[in-house]
Amino acid sequence: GKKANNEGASSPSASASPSESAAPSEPASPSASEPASPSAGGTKKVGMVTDLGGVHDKSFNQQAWEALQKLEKDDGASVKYQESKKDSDYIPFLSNFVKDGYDLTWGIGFLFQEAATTVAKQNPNAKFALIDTSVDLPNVESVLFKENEGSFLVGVVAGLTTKSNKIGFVGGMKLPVIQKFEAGFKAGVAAVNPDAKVTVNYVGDFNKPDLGKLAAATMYDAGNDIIFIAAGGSGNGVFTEAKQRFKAGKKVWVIGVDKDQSLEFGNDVTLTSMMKKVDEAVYKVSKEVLNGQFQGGKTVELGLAEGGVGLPKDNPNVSAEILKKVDEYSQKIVSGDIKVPTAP
Amino acid sequence: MAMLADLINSTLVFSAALIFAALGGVFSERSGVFNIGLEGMMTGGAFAAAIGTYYMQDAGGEGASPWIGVLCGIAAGTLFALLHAYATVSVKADQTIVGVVINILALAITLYLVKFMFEGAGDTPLLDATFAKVAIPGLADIPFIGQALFNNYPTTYLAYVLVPLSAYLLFRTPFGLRLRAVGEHPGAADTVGINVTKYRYVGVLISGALAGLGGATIVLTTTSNFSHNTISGQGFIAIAALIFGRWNPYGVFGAAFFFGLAQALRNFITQFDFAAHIPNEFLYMLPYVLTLLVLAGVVGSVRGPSAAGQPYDPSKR
Amino acid sequence: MLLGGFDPIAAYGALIRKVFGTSYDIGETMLTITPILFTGLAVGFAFRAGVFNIGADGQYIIGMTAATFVGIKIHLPAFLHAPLAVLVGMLCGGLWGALCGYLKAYRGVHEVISAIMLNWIALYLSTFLLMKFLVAEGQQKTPNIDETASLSIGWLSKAMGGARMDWGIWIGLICVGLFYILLWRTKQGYDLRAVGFNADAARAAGINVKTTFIKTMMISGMFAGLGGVFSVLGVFHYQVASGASEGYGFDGIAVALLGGNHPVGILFGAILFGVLTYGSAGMNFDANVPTEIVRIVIGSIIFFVASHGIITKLLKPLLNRRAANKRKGASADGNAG
Amino acid sequence: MEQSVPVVELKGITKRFPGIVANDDISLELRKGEIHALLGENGAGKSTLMSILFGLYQPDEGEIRVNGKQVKIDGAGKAIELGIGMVHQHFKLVQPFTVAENIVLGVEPVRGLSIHLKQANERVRELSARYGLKVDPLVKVEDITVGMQQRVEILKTLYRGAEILIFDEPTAVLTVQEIQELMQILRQLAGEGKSIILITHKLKEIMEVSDRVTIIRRGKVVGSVRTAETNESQLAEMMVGRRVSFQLEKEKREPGPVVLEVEGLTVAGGERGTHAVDEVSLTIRAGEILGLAGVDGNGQHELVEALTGLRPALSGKIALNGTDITRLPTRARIEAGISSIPEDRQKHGLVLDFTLSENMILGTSERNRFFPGGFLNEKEIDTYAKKLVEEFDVRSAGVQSRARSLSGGNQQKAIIARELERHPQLLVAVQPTRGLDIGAIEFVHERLMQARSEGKAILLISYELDELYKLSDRIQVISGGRIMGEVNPELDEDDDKIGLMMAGQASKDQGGGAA
Ligand SMILES: Nc1ncnc2c1ncn2[C@@H]1O[C@H](COP(=O)(O)OP(=O)(O)OP(=O)(O)O)[C@@H](O)[C@H]1O
Ligand SMILES: Nc1ncnc2c1ncn2[C@@H]1O[C@H](COP(=O)(O)OP(=O)(O)OP(=O)(O)O)[C@@H](O)[C@H]1O
Ligand SMILES: [Mg+2]
Ligand SMILES: [Mg+2]
Repeated sequence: GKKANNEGASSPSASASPSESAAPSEPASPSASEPASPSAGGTKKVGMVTDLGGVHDKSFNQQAWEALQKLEKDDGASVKYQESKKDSDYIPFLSNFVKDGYDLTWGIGFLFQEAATTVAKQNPNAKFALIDTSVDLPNVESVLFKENEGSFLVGVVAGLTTKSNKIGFVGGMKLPVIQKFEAGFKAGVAAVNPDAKVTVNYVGDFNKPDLGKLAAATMYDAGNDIIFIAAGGSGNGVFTEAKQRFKAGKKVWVIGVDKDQSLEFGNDVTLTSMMKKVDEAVYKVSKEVLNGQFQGGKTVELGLAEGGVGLPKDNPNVSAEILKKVDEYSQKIVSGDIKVPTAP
Repeated sequence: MAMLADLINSTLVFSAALIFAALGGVFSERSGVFNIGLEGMMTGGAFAAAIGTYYMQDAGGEGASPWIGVLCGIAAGTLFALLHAYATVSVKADQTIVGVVINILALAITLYLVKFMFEGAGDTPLLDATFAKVAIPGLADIPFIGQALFNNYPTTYLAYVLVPLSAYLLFRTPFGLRLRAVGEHPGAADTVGINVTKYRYVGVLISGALAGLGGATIVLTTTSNFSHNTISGQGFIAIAALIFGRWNPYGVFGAAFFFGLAQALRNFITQFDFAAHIPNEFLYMLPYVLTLLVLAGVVGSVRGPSAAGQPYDPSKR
Repeated sequence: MLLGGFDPIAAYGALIRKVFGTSYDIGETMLTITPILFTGLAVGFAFRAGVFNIGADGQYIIGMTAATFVGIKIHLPAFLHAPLAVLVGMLCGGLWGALCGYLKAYRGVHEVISAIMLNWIALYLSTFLLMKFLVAEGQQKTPNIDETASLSIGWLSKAMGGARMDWGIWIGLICVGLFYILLWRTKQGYDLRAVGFNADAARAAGINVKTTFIKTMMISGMFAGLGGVFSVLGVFHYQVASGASEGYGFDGIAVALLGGNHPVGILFGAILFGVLTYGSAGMNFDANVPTEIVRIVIGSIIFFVASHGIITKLLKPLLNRRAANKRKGASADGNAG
Repeated sequence: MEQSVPVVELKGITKRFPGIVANDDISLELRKGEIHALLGENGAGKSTLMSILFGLYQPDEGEIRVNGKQVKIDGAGKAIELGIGMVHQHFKLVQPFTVAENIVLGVEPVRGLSIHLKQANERVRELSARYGLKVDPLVKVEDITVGMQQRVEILKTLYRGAEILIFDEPTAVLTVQEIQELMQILRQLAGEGKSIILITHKLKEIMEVSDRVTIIRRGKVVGSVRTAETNESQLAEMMVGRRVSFQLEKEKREPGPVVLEVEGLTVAGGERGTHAVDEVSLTIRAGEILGLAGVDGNGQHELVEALTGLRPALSGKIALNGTDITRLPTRARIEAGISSIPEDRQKHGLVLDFTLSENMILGTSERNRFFPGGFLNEKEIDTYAKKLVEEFDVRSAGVQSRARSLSGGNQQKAIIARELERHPQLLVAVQPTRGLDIGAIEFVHERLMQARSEGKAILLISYELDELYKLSDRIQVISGGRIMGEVNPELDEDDDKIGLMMAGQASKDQGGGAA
């Protein structure tokens, strides 16, 4: 049937999963079989609850989990996740970790706001951290990103790369978080190429590659040569369409999102990506907890200045010239000379 | 004009999977067995197609691998159909329940296997060896029509073939006559010596094969991998197309095309500036509202095969 | 389970512990049961009149959205506010169902198609309305409903170790009774069942088959709508503008069929479904069993319940003899003619 | 008829259904070229026995020999192979298929991979010409009359080259003419050396056409006699186990005031743009039975549906006791006093999955009595149902048993009980004795006469002239949706005039074929 997706979509690729789906079958997870033990003296335990996207969402849930795995490997912490399958799972799942004596529990995604507030109030001695949403309680640390700033930079790349002066933006759903991407991107394009026209298509679903593909086909057919996606699983369809056009000898570009998507989709069609470094944030905050430096009650906002968003290190498809421009604009944003809009 | 050709072209990509699955439904329901499980059979097909293609391309069979994938998809769909047929035909279980069960099982089993095979990953790796669009020499050069109809995926061409073939099978051959007789009046078929059980099995198995093909089509032309959301509702839309198309292959083609067109249209509209003033949700609703309006306004009531939904029990009068 | 390489004893132990371990878990299990109980009742009720309501999903969403609107936009004292929100949500869910019934009765649109279409339309309509009228700039969910519209039961939550308790499950139980009374104890129910069994005969007996379809779908939609209502008023207190539904309508089909479209059966179906679903989180957390396994188990259970023929087939000779003995003396002389 | 080898021998056939022994040690011989009648009450086990011979059921005990060889008939396919054909009591035709498609189903002529439709049509035409079974191979079965469907069934068996033919109540739904034709055909078939088993409740037919009769009562053979050596009343007695009166007292009485008045009623639904009911006018008075004769498919269904409110009138007027009811819905007409006994009792008369009790209040006009305040009063309903069941001798395992479990005769009695108990002004009875055995028919006829005596107006539609003559005060003939004329059953006992009226139109109507 239709898929459950009452989710925050606090990230572009917030691919929601159906209630029937996605759960960890991670026999490899070493913590799994260990009995619950209070962490007083021994190993520290860090848990995370995903939103409906699940831990393999190729987006922030996955990034967060990768960060925790690194924490396990590098710092010897014991880590574990649980995947939500519906909105009402957030509270019991957060509670599971609290009851199991975890030192820190992550809630990944916009929609954890209510749940985290409730559980954090019920358990003032437990520690929580959140991605993409903020809760003002002494035992909660919140991490937000300035997606509009990173999107501005890829907008610059697109504006300077386009030959047809037609650029597309494919969003998952028309939600404020995704509109932050759109706004930043449009501003970036306009800054370097006022003649270029950005066509916007929200496909209405983070989970429908077929709709993404159809949207991409329509845009490319209409002469757009670059598409920036912020559409979760639907974005796969955009990549598929682009790759097939590439194979048929037509040059079109996609700008990826969240991670360096060229790693997955290759360099044939991936122009660059708008990265959102959830992994770094999760690692950093978790590490602080291990070291006893938890900053409860604080909300950090990660933008270009903090290195929370930006382009990948390597951009083989972007010319040095353009990259130089990107740097210039980056500095202007960091310095505050340019204020990037958050809504289109 | 070129725009229109592009529009039709995209529509056909989108519709192909629907056509296959709905055609499958035609065979099953014409034989007297409801198939709410099309969604699940598509899921099974999509999964197997992804896996088959993946291992084939790993083994170096780049060129042939999507076709291997197609075959795997068909096989997987058929396998789920076998379960359906056994329960509904042999054991005479409620056809709707079994369909719902197939949907639940297919998704759970495939996801479980994906995680099992790819160390906990939520989806299969991306495939390199998917189908590419092929222009049919000669035909593709016809102005307008060429771009609209003959510059598409092999699966789309397969749909062109399967629709008339199905119609031929159903309406021109002894097989079709018997299959339809079994779906309309199994008692009548039985008394002229037609094996009702056999024909129902065949009907359901064909539906599974075609639904599996539909699932494979989505993977190999659209998503390039399998994940939990590869099939998300297409099976149900196929059921709608099946009814809309009045259990007739050509009707099904028309219905699936209509639905694809409505989807393509909504994307098409976003190319124009006025689209910015239409709330997005209204665009999303467009295909569904259009379908409903057409059904309510034009099509009127439809009647399916009389015996569909009822297990055949010769001793029951 | 064994096939999957998991220790079934540990897994089921974890499941049981999870569901019945603490009062908190019992409470949360009840919460899991609630929505599928409502959609199960919705589907089952319509089935009784011969209508396949595959649209409980959409009716659920519409009910939820309507309740959210009343909860946020209208301000009233608690004794009026919550009931009004419930009523409006229920009615809107019902009307959405009735629309499907109307299309079937008067426009000849097959209910399965119209319901599938209406599910999507409900989803997008709801998103549109929420985004346009309720959701603040930069947000994706609505503000909370007024405290006066809340149907959470605070003291019970405390008693249940902080589990979210609300009126939903209790109203659900009342609906189980209502379902029974409506169908088997009232005039309307009589008409409805007559239509479900034999619409031709019902028509010949002067029952208005068309309005019966509409009434049936109205009531069915009301059940589904209530599910949505309690998810807002009882559990979340806000609604999220989302791109897909929770799929409760489809689980409702399974629950209804599992329960043989009988209210008590549906109740047990929902409990089984809910226990397995909530418990699967426990299996997952404690015994590391993937939740897919639980879906496979649920599917298999329904399969075997539906295919009791498999068992009958094996026991046929025995059963036949017993049936013959039982019926001996009964003067039923078959259905000649 | 000289003694020849039996083509079929049934020996000691026993078949049990849960709770009932349908066939109890039945033995029977069918000789070559013979027409062998099988007689028995409803539920005696005739159809069951034939289903066993045709391979649809397996006997629990006993053996079957065909042409002297013991055989195991494990399916219809096997029966067909052995040259057995069966025309079933309930037709086994695929409605949306054409006549030819139905006939060739399972043994289709092919050209390449396709069905050779032309050849199929040709063969059907040939066969139909040879046996005088007139059918149009190209029309759909759902568009033809019951009589024609019967011919299709017969052609189906002949097409398969059957040498042994089983006819299960073939005449229950036929008109006089059609029955005459069928008898003719049976004789022709027997003359060609085919062996025939004929099941019928009509003793006249047995006497007319059969060579031998076997009588079954409660699953057992009670006797087998040569037709030439018996008579109707002896047969009836053997069958029922008591004397049956064929005479019905029709007391003379003056009809009362007009109850039903139909004026220029026109109803849509005919083939090719014609009207199914065309400017029909008729009146029925209190205490009067108006018989409506006619070949099936000449507008009777539509007329009844228009009277009961199931089908709208295009024009014209229907008045009940002087009140115009033309636009009223069914419900209101029931309230106004119209009851009806539908032709298809299982489709329109009963909800088979309801209990007998529930069925007894179907369409009741006393809703407030059974549903006080909208709630169902089970006790009241059961009491009511029990009373009716007793009064009308409806045999069942109790009022809580499902209608489905009743025999056809008892189902019919239940409907009659319900409809008469409503004390209607007008009773519309369509084929009220279709498929019933003599005992049951006797009962129904008595009840109808009693209703008449109580001053009810009755419209009786039947395809059986005997029945019409026996019961009606006046008989009108309908053909092509028009009333052709009227006969007085008292004065005018000759079938010819009425036959002409039925056929005069019918010859114009390609479908009827009763010329
Ligand atoms: N006696 C009856 N038998 C069958 N159906 C009926 C009967 N009376 C009403 N109905 C049907 O029942 C449904 C409910 O009708 P409604 O609620 O208006 O009845 P009502 O006016 O309450 O009945 P009453 O007049 O007996 O109180 C309608 O479909 C109507 O056609
Ligand atoms: N499939 C069945 N299951 C249970 N009982 C059956 C079945 N078929 C027939 N019977 C019962 O067996 C008995 C004989 O039925 P059968 O149909 O042979 O009677 P019949 O002589 O043909 O009657 P009629 O004149 O009404 O056609 C009846 O009591 C009937 O109810
Ligand atoms: Mg019988
Ligand atoms: Mg019989």
